[in-house]
Amino acid sequence: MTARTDKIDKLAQHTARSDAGVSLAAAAWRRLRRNPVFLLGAAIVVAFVVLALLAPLLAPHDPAEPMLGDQVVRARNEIPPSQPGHPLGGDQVGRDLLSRLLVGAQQTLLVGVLATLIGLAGGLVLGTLAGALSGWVDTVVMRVVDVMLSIPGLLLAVSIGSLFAQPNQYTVILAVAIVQIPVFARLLRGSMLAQRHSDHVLAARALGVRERAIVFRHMLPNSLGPVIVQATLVLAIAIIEAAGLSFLGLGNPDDRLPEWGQMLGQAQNVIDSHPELAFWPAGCIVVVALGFTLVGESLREALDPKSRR
Amino acid sequence: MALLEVRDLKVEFRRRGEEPVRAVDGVSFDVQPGQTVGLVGESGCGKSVTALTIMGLLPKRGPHVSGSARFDATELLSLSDRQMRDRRGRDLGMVFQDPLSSLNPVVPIGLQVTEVLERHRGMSRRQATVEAADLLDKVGIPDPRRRLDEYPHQLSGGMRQRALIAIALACRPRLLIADEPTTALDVTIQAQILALLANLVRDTETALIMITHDLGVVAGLCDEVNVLYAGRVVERAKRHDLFAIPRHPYTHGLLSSIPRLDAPRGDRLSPITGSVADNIPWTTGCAFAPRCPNALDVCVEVTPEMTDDVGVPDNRSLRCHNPVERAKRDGEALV
Amino acid sequence: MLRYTVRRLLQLVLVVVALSLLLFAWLRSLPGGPVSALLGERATPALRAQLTAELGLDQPIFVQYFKFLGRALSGDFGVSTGVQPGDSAMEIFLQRFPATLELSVLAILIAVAVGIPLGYLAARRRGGVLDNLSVVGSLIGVAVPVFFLAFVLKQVFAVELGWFPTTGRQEGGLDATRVTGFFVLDGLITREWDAAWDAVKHLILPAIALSSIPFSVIFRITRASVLDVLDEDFVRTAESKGLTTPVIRRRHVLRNAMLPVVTTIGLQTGALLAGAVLTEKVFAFPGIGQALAIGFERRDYPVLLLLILCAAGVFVLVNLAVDLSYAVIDPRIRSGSGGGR
Amino acid sequence: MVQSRKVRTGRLAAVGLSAVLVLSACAESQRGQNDQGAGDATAKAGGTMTFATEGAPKLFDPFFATDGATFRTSQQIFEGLVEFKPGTAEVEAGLAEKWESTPDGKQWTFTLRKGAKFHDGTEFNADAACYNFNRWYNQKGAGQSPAVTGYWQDNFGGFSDGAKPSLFKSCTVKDPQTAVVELTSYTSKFPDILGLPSFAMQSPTAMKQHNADNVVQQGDSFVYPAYGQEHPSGTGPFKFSKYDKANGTVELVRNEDYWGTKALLDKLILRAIPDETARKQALQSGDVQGYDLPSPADWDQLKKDGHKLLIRPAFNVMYLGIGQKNNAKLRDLKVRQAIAHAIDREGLIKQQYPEGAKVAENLYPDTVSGWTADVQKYEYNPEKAKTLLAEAGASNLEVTFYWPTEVTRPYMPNPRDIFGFIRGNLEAIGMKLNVVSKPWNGGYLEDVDQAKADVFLLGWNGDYNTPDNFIGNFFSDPNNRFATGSATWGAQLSAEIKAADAEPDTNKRKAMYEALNKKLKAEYLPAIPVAHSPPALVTSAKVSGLVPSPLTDERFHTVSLG
Repeated sequence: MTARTDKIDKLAQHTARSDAGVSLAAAAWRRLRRNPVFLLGAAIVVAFVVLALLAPLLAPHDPAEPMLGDQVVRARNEIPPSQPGHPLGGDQVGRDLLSRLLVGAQQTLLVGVLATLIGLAGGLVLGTLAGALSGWVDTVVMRVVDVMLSIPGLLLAVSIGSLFAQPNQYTVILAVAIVQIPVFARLLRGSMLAQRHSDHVLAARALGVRERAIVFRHMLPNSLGPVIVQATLVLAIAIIEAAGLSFLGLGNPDDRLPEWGQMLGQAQNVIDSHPELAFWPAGCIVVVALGFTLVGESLREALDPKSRR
Repeated sequence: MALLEVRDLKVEFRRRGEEPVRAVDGVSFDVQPGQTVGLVGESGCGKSVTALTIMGLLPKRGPHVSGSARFDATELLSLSDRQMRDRRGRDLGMVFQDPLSSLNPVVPIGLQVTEVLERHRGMSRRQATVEAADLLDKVGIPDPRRRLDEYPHQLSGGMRQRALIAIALACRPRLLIADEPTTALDVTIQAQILALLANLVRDTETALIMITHDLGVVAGLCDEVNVLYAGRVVERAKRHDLFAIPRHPYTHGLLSSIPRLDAPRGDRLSPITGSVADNIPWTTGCAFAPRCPNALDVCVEVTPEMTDDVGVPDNRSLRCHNPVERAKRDGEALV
Repeated sequence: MLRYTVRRLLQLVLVVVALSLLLFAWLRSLPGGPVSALLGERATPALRAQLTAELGLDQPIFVQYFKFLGRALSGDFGVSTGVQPGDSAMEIFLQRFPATLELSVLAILIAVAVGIPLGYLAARRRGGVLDNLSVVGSLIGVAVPVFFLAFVLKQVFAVELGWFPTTGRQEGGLDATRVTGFFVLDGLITREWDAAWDAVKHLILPAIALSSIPFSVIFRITRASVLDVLDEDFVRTAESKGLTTPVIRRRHVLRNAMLPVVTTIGLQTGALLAGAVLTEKVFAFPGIGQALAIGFERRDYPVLLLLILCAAGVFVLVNLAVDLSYAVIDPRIRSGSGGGR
Repeated sequence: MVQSRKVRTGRLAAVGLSAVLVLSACAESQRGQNDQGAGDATAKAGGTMTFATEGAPKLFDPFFATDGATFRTSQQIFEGLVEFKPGTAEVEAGLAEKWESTPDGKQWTFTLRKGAKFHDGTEFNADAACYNFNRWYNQKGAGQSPAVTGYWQDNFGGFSDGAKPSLFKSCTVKDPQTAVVELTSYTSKFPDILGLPSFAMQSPTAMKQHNADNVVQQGDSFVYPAYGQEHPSGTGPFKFSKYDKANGTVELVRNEDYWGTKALLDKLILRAIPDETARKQALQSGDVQGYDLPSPADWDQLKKDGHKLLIRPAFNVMYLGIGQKNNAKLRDLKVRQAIAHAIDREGLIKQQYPEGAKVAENLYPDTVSGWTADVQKYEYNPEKAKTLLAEAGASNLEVTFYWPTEVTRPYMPNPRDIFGFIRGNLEAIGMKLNVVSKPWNGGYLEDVDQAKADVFLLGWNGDYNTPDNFIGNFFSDPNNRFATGSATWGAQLSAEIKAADAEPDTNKRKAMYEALNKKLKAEYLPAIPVAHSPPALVTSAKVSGLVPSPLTDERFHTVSLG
């Protein structure tokens, strides 16, 4: 096991230990309500999600329609400026920038959520397998996981992303998601092992509860704490890494439904003549990623018994 | 005059948005040079906080301290951080409950002893090492020279506690505070450690404050005993008197909840009912009232004051409206 | 300890072999690759067929893999078709590895030099202004896409202000002597100070961009772990000895707080390669990262395969080094009681 | 300079787009000339120039190369028997002072330049010349791979082993200054092809010494001998000094005993900066004094910043290919014509192409013989397109549309946006597109070459100035990416192209090509020519004497740092 994997395990047991029962969650919630960092993060996240969901209604124009195309002259580097009806002007092919940002929010959320869910699902399956029926299953699964963890995250994502014959939105999501599977898997396994030896599980076993029941009714639920924390953080990571892929030209080539990372990636060759084309999406990414990170971090701290100073 | 005079010591913890908690609520007691004084009570009764306050080891932010703790005529509570540092380890030593976590895992035992010698007795590392060796020897650690280079995890629990004691006594402090020094240890080891402490304080004429919830420990080595409840001293007496004739119902309860081999068959244990959680604040009456077998109406209306127990030879003081009848335990043997 | 090390090295071999098979199979199953790279627009179906046969790309995958393994064992990982057409993948790796190493080391140094002290201070003044500011700052550091940060840095300090060069490792005109392949080092040992300094100047901006994430992480770990240690019993013991703050800080707090930090530093060093792909692209810095970026774009499979394998290898090795260094600072592991997890 | 250009263009604005563009294109090259003049006048010799290129050279032996980076370097080191006139695609004397051929165009006598020396001291003479020809002709093994000797096989065909017919027959030394080359048949390409970088003269001694022909196929690619790696030896104005791979820089130094006007620069450093934006910033911050292929989007700004933008005459074509294989509807001329009418080429060029770009009416630029304005022009007319579709009974036409990602080509500055524009046009006439986008090297070329695409974006950069270099490349083999073979007229088209190429008489040939171009537009229409886009290079203000070449064949010996 590498130090990295070990770290994940520690985190797992750590939070799993603390995560016993409702009273604790309630306590955590009380601490959160008073935590400005959390509140800021939550505010950002909520705003972002609402915006994303309402995007189709809010967007003044069709984000795919180059309605300002006639104002684009690449030869003279002319790109539609801000104008009535188009507060942010147009992009490098004359599509309404504001609309693209709004719809972009939706796509970005989609990328983030899907990637996280896929990673989570994969991780849950592997982790539960390993954590529940230890023994050789555990060994095999964990070897696989270790192999995957032995490549730096983004690098793995990029490798995977570049390996699809025809990149599209979903290959990007998949690339980002796969990277997260081993992380979730280890996390879950770790905290389930911690559970395995915890009193309530031993008690349940002593009472002769069936193994499956123990796993699904006792171990799994109590192991979810760290996983949930991780998920919030992964949302941010996913969004950022998707941007990285686009920057390397491995993003979704179809830009009719924009995604912030993609917009940023495409703006790179006009960045110094028309920085706004890059700064808008970049700014959005930073804020949203920050939002999720703030929430995740403060969640983790709240669930951490040590933090009750 | 007393080596340490604690008067009306109050410690209150305030956390943002929460009810302030009063851990110590007007504790007063004296410690004479060379005397061994016990602070007894259930966990949460404020005994440890009292100790930390005297040592000046309470966290910087949070607690509010009032009252006074005079050590050899200097007011500890008003000393600056630097002045306090100079006293700690030199005049005041402390031994903590959990020997493992109280020793730095990544620093060799030797250094953990010598550093205090270097600090307060201006010794060179070499001198200090020699000194450290026979300190360890004194506290009964075999083959001290080798131990100096070992790390805490390589020592047994008892050894660790001995090492801690060696550290605390390294500069021959005049007052040693032992906070539950034996609770983390096996029974057999406990006895050894207590014996060790007893001898050491006797030989070096160090005053000792023994903090414990275990009356057995008290019986072992304290000259005077303060029984704390909910942050206040409820009874103070010489050891023998306390065990012979416990007056406060709480003390009585504590005593009678100790299992006794010589108890007549069928005689049941009479534990104190309820828990600290049932307290009522001192301000409205007697905090112990809800759990008290002798409770009267007055107990929940008037706060009992600390008064000398009248009409008895021994000078003991008591905080109770309706003490246990002296008759009750007459004739029973001592522990 | 030794047995543990050996076990881990074996594990490394396993990882690399498994990975090589995985990558190889996947890469070969893809369209394009060498043939397109070599022929470009001139390709016609006939030419394609001919070249595919010549390169033996029409043989069954496992045959190809064993051929590859055979060559690989003799250090031949094939020839680049996109990054530096004609050079052997190994050559490219050897050439560029020093560049990335220089860059990563500087980046980590920056991250550590800023992260640890700041983390310690923040912990000491928990909840203070400095604490909150630096915490949020560090979180932003994670939230900003590395390549964007790199871009802004370059635009401001290289293009607008002209304080640093925008691209590359060294001015071509210097014709510096090459000894080790580490330009800074070379400059120093050959006493070509200008060359060394020039190389350093080329490193600074990329290194800063690259260090943004490691810094944030190291800072946060340091802070957290110092906070943990601060309310350990033995710190209280130290206080009860009346030790002076510097001693307590150095001997008792930091020594213990550093344990998790060391791990993190290791992890981050390993992970830098990912960031390097983005940073080196922005600064056209001829290192592993750039090679990877170009390799991905031009589907240079031999180079990709080797570089990703090496990346994984380095990453695992770094982690091993970290675990071992643990033993040095943590006696509990040294004396074997802790073993290696 | 820049100023006067603007005035000129401004004045001519009325004359209509194409005219302006033609003239301003000339204006560009004139400016090139003037600069050169200026350069000579204030011939400030000396100094080092660093020029940023897209990629590092594959090797330094141009015969084994097909990549621009290699040619960029080799063209400074080597010279061919014939050369291209700076700033044009016309041939002029190179190492051969003059040449003549027998009427049947099968035997060519080259009179060679006296006093030219290779960098290794070897005399250049007829022996050397023929040694080169025979070297090319006698490649073996890996040397015969299309990936290694692509240009030879495209232009001369097979090798001495006779496996495939070869255009080359023999080279004989008449006297030290006279070499006679015999061909197996006439081709319009000859002797122009001798101006190709690949066919530059290299030093026999050096090649023997470092066994230049020892190419080995290894793994997925080829390993080249020491000669091509470290010891290139030509007759050119610059000598190879060193290649610092770790830093991606090639260093060339002035050839002091060059037979012609010596280079002004002491040193020329070619530095590989793959990222386009990075190249620009390197120039802006003075790290380099010039770079190749600035993105059209930056041209304006670069000029504003006071840099010299040298626009090359467009010598390429970007087209929309229409595959004949998979989609029966597309074999109907009406449908193809509908597509042609649907595309707003003017609009596209205005929006996405650099200044100087022209709407393409033929499949090659007007500087190439046989070009004619008198072809069927398909003006932008969605309505007409719709009716044509209707007539063809293909109103709801559905096609797979391929476009490449992860690439930019001189004729296709920004594939995504160009594709986006054309998609808009086609969808506007009610076509349904199944869009397939693949990475250029990651499947796009492969699929397109196997005629998997119904409609696709592609183009061609001219190597030399004959029609055959363009349409010959596209269609002479009926089994091509347009799959013209599957069309009724495919065989005929190929035949006509071969015939035109084989016609020795210049005027007849020109006529044949004009006819061919008309038919390609009116009857065959296997591809819709879209644009000729001028690529550019840019240098800092103090650089003078660099002449932009339509073949991206710039020579740096006339360059000086003013």
